[in-house]
Amino acid sequence: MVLTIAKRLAAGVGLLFVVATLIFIALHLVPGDPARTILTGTGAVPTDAAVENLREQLGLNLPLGQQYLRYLHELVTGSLGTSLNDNRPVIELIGERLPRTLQLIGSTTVVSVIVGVTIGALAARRGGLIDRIVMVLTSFAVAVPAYVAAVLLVYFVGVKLQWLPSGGYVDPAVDVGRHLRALVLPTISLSLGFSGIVARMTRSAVLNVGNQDWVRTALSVGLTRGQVFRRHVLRNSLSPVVTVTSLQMGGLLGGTVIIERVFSWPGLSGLLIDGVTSRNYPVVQGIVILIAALFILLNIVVDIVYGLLDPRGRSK
Amino acid sequence: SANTGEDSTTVLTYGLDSDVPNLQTLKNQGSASMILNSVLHRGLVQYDADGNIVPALAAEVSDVDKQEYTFVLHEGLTFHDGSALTSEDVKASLEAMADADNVAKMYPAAKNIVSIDTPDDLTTIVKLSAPDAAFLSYMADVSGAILPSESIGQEDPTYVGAGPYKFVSYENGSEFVVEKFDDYYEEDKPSIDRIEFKILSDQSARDSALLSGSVDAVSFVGWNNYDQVSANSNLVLDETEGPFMYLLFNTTSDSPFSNPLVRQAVAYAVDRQAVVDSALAGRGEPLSGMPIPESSEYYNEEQANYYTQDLDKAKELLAEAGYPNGFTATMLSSSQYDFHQNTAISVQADLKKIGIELEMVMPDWPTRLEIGAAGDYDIAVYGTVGITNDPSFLDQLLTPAGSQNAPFGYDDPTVNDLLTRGRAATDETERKAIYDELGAYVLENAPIVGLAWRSQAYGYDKKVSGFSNIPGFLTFDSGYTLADATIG
Amino acid sequence: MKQGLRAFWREFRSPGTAAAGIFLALLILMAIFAGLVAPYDPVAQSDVRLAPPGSGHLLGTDQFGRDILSRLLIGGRVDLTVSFGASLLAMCIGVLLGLAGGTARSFLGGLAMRAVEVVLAFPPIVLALLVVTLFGQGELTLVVTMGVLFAPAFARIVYGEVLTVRSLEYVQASTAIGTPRSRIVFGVILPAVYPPILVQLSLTLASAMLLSSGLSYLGLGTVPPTPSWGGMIAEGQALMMTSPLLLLVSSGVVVATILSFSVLADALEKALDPRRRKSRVELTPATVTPTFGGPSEPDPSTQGAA
Amino acid sequence: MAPESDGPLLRVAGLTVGFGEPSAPVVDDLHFDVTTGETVALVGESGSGKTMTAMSVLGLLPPTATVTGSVRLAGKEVIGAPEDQLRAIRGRSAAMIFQEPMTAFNPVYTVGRQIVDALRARERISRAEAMNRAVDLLRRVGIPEPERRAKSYPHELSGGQRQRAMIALAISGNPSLLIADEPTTALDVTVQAEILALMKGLQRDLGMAILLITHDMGVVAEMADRVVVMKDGIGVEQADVFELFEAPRNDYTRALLEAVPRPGVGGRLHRLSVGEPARAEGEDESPALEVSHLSVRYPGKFLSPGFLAVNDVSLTIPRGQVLGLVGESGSGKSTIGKTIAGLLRPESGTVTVAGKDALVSSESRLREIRRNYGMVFQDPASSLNPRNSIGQSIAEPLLVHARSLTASQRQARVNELLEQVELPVAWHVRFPHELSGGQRQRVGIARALAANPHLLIADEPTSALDVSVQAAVLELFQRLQRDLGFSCLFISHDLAVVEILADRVAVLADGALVEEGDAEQVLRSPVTDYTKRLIAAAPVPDPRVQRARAAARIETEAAALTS
Ligand SMILES: Nc1ncnc2c1ncn2[C@@H]1O[C@H](COP(=O)(O)OP(=O)(O)OP(=O)(O)O)[C@@H](O)[C@H]1O
Ligand SMILES: Nc1ncnc2c1ncn2[C@@H]1O[C@H](COP(=O)(O)OP(=O)(O)OP(=O)(O)O)[C@@H](O)[C@H]1O
Ligand SMILES: [Mg+2]
Ligand SMILES: [Mg+2]
Repeated sequence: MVLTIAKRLAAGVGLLFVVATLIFIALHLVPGDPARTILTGTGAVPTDAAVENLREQLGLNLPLGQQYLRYLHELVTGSLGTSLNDNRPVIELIGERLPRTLQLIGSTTVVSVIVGVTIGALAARRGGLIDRIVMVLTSFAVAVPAYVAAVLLVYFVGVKLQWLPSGGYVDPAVDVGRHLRALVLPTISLSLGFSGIVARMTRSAVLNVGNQDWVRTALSVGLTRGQVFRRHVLRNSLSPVVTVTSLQMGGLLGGTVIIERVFSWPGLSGLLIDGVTSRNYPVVQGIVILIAALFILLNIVVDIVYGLLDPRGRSK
Repeated sequence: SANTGEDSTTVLTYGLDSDVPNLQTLKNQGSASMILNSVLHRGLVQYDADGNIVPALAAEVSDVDKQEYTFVLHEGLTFHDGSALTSEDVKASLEAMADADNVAKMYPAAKNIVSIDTPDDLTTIVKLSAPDAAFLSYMADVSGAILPSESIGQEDPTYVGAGPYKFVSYENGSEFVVEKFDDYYEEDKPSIDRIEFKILSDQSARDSALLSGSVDAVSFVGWNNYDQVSANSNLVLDETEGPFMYLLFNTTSDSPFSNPLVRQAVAYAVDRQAVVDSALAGRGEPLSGMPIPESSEYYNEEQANYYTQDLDKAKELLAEAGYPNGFTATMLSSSQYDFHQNTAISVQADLKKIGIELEMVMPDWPTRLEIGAAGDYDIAVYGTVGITNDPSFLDQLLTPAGSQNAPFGYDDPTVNDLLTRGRAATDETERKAIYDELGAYVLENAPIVGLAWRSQAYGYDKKVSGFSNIPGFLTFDSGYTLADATIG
Repeated sequence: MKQGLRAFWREFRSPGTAAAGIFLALLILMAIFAGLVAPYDPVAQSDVRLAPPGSGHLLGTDQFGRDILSRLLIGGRVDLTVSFGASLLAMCIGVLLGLAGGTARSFLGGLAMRAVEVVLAFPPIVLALLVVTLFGQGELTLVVTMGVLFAPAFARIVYGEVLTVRSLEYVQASTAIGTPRSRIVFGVILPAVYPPILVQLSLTLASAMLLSSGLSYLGLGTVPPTPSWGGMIAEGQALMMTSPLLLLVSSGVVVATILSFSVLADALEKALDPRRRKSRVELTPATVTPTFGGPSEPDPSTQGAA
Repeated sequence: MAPESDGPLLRVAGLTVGFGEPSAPVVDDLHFDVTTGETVALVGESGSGKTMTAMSVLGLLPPTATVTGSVRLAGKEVIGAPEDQLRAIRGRSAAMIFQEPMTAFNPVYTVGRQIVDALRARERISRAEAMNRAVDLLRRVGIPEPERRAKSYPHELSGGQRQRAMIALAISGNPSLLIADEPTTALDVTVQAEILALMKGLQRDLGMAILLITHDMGVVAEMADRVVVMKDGIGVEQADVFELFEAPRNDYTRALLEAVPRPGVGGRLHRLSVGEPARAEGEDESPALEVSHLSVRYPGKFLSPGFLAVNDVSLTIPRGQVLGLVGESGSGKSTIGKTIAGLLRPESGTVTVAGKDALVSSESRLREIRRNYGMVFQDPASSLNPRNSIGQSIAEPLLVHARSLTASQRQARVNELLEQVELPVAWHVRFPHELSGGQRQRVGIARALAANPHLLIADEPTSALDVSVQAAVLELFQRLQRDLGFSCLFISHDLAVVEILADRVAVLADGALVEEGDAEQVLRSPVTDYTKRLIAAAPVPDPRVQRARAAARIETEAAALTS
């Protein structure tokens, strides 16, 4: 086990190198010149000379190989380079944003898993009308764009009812209460699709294990159907649920941009997308490597969880 | 919301339309940076609420033939950090603007500076290579700010200036806070103690924040929310038409649009009202001629309404140009901004009617910029705003100096000559005549085709007074009026 | 399999499944014959902007004065093809990788799963940009991009399930028979992981429909003004507060499509599992025809007729 | 838990169970009683409805089943009873030992945990206390090292160990009625004897009634007070055990008793004189199977060395011969079988099948080798693909090794095999879950024989079969052996069966070979104590003899304890 994890971590380091190289190549293949984008911004008119000048300043006119080596060096030393448009160390930018994103992911995951597993399990167990309602609701949840849900929430809960702040991030160090209140709507918006997915997966998995012989055994010793359901059926259905949960969590690392925008939540995704749209190579590279690293860790954890969930699957 | 705390400090919360991660006062970094610069900094001159140029840090401004400008500073000026603001700082700031490598927004004006003399701590004498009637209008822009000489050239922003507010804190992506600068040169100003700029880059989030009262004012209410804001009895919608949308052509010889007749045909073919209605949600006006705002002294009614949609005429012109059956061309726009994309779609439908089939290229913004700079298009949609209300801004649209803003490969000696002469002319009527001539030539030659004026509106709470939208091109300089704003 | 299909048809007796099937069939027919059915040219603009439903425009018009119904009909053609294409492609790639990850010799399997991690780590937007750059705009590019983007999810799901299934005794039984590995993988292990794959397929379909509008932001996929559902949703979003109709109609179609597909996938899933075929099994007691009490006379050793 | 009314503890009256619409019921108008403290044996042909009858008592029939009639447990009607009432019955008033222990345990929990759960569902006791009780129960059912096994997952136990864990689970609630569905099929005779003694002990101490389903007439003879005989869902005879064995009234019962093989006596079945088995020309004379110095270790949890299940075992099966592998439950028999089939990697040792190394990793070489053998798994339920019809399962080897066959030829072969194992040909479309335990086992046999293997590895292939079907299957084996000359590693705990079939016998204990030799010699005049005990424990199908032997056994054990 320990050996497996060590192997995976070692592989992870190699993988990071691959990801780093690929993202470097990708960014440099994609058109769009960071210097021009920085200078033009939303409407300035830089001369070509100025663009050239900035390129030189940013080291963008060095041969690609040299840029790559410099990049690798920054990577190994852990600094991840400096942002092209504000000269701040990328690691610092990420350090600022990551906790907020993680928090959003955390609250969303907790809510989605609880809600998703509950309604998915309910649908599978009860069947009939409840099942149909859940199917419809989850179809909505996964098919309605997050943006629409978010804007509607802001409008009705934030603007009309004024129950909760319509956006903005409040540092928990400043005011925990307001911080938590600000967390509610973004969490709900992100949880819609997420919990829909979890619900669907749970429903299917439960239906799939629900008719095994051991269910009968568990019933025969006097457990209630509820107990059998919770302790046995549900537990045996968890593996695909864990998988989709991990995938969603990973996806949220760089995928909350819309929600961050709508709720003015300064997280990692916004930084990533701004980085992409301004071709801020170091920022994008830094974030992608970070996401890769987190994904790799997450997958290792999930693979361990698979083993815990089902002893038969443990690698031989 | 504006709270008068126990210690009776007044706070204005302001919804800013985007983050400015690296505020560089000299540069054009978009409208959000202009708002921030306008509270942190001051130049020698500035705009007032009506768009007039008024002295600012300079107590007196005088000129000799629009070629030699003398500025005399108020006495005892200091920067936020307490250091004295002297003519040396003025000199350093102007020199920085004149340095091409800095890509200063003021460069088009500052590049003509030949000498800067500072006979004493208060006086600065600027000599230009040629008379420039527009010089002060450039200097009045927020990026004409006077900066502490030691901060110039530094990579990280210090935010130290001589404006009405000084920097308190900035959190990337979230919030930018300033507070009243006690030693601001204007007595009793500003009135509001503290401004908290919330970064709300999503249009609907910003509108919601205004509507729900979680901010007191916002830059740029969404077009679709004008009605809601004006219907709200607590809110003011302060609107002006500033930026405009237009078409650029590739005028190099391998594009059919190198022929002025074809360009004219386009100018006759487009339905400008349709652009306003479909791309700007009706919030704007057709731009049927020269892009000179009505508030400008150089506005020429006839030239402003030069083109009307006339498909027959357009077809005739095309035939005359040798394309009786039309042709196929590429249209460059960007899907990153709705109104760019929708303008293109609207134009595409119009041109189809005269036989020009446009193949759409709508990448994201940086790609759009790169394609534009490389001239890999036949016709492109663009939007911009005049850097000043003075028509000299047209060089950004009509000469290669304009790069992005100008038609690819367009370098017309007649236009260049008229622009130089217009800039140099010191006599108002003479200038007007030159710009009229330019207008007539440009409309006929059609290197660019105007489409629509875009409405920009600030929205704010009724209890905020003194803050207002400076009309026309100067709308983005409106932050100047925050120094006059009161709340309560 | 044949029995599975027959059972699948049997599922159609349930009204929900039948309705879903009919809806999807209609949708496909409409998409094929959209050109004939559509009342207007889907890109023709007019001055009747944002018209409410009725009078000439059954579902109203958008801000260009284009007929929404016609755009929906024609747009469905592209959207359905693209999202189904992308989802199926993703499923094929992902399932293969996941099976490889779970069953191939450790090195190859590891390689497959590590490849999955690389793709997962890549932000969709960068990948999409890259693909546009390399292959240009267009539907095929979009299908390929989304196929690659969605494949890892399938791979991880399949992998997670295979870990369990591969050690089941009936899989070992097949091994002992000498059934070729490929046959075990595709004929024994794969069917056992159908249920989560089918669920994931319907979820992916939803994501594909939404993402295609998100990616049009990069100029990827259907180029406006050509209609697509995703594009219409994006357009509708901008107008949602003032004229919600466009958004309602376009999202409505997507929701209905996803729902129908989910219902069908569910029916298929049920049909493919012999244990679930006859009834909704799961934790429900056996059918009882109560004849309480029975004969009450003391029992001699009476048996039923011998 | 005394019955509330004066009636019998269990009264089954007019019970009818059916599946699907028109088909004949699988239990047809069945009547019988079980009174407190009594043991009733339910015997009958495989597939005659014994398990379904048992399931009805607990209200656990498959949801596709329809039931009518009445089952009264302690005076309360079970059929149609509401769920919470059923729950109150289950585990307490009546508990059940399920026929197939592999699929009866939740694979993701340790067996200890599952027993703990059952205990805690009925009593409010702490987890730790429940675990102590669970370990105690496992010890009582004779599982060695119960502390360790409690922490094992079901798949980490041998077939017999799982079955005993199942028994522990069932008796954990001290039920008034214990329904034991083939409780000792996977147990060697010594352990079986212990289990039977345990059940009797419980019966004595708690007044427990037992409904015993078994096909082992020896067990019936030892345990039952009364016997109910079923055939095709119908109760054909019901009688006192002595009466039944002495004077069976029903034709079927008579046939059943006649078919019982008796160790050393030989039942109706006897060794066919095989003669020289047919042998293909030109093949070299290497033995069909050669295992030398085989050791197999199951990996342990983190850093622990694991469990050495097979220790330096060497076996040889000459062509055309049958080697009977017998030995205590958990001694490593199945492990050897699986290792030969290439499903487990040995720690050391070699396996050669027909002269070819069977532990190669090349897939094509492996397939070549596997063409030569078939395998019957110990647990039929889990070794059949639930998604395949049994026809498909049986056809699988044909698809692999007889690719030239057309679909209809394949179907014909499947039909032939179904007939040979006495299953209706029309059932090839059925799925495993629609069969009885013995029927599933026969599907496993049919599959193993499908491609005419030269070597058969049969792991308890007849454990779930009633004697008549078992006889048919054994005959089939012998016929095939004569016709095809195939060799067989026959793993079984049923010494009578081994004696019929095996040329040689190997005895395994704790993973090591303790004795090997000619079948006659090993079974008639065993050398080691272990083998002697094994043989002594084999039950005989005669109530009087068997009871006397059981009593003697208890005495010697008591004596051993006191000394
Ligand atoms: N789910 C089902 N659907 C249809 N038929 C079934 C189902 N379960 C069992 N049967 C059939 O019911 C009959 C009785 O099965 P049961 O399991 O009671 O037999 P049994 O007497 O216990 O046999 P064995 O000794 O082989 O275990 C069998 O013929 C079997 O094929
Ligand atoms: N996967 C496993 N992990 C750890 N131990 C195991 C595993 N499988 C079997 N064992 C142990 O190995 C030993 C031998 O098991 P095996 O199944 O070979 O026994 P067996 O002789 O077939 O017994 P039975 O007659 O009860 O089936 C048992 O003690 C069992 O607990
Ligand atoms: Mg049975
Ligand atoms: Mg075994």
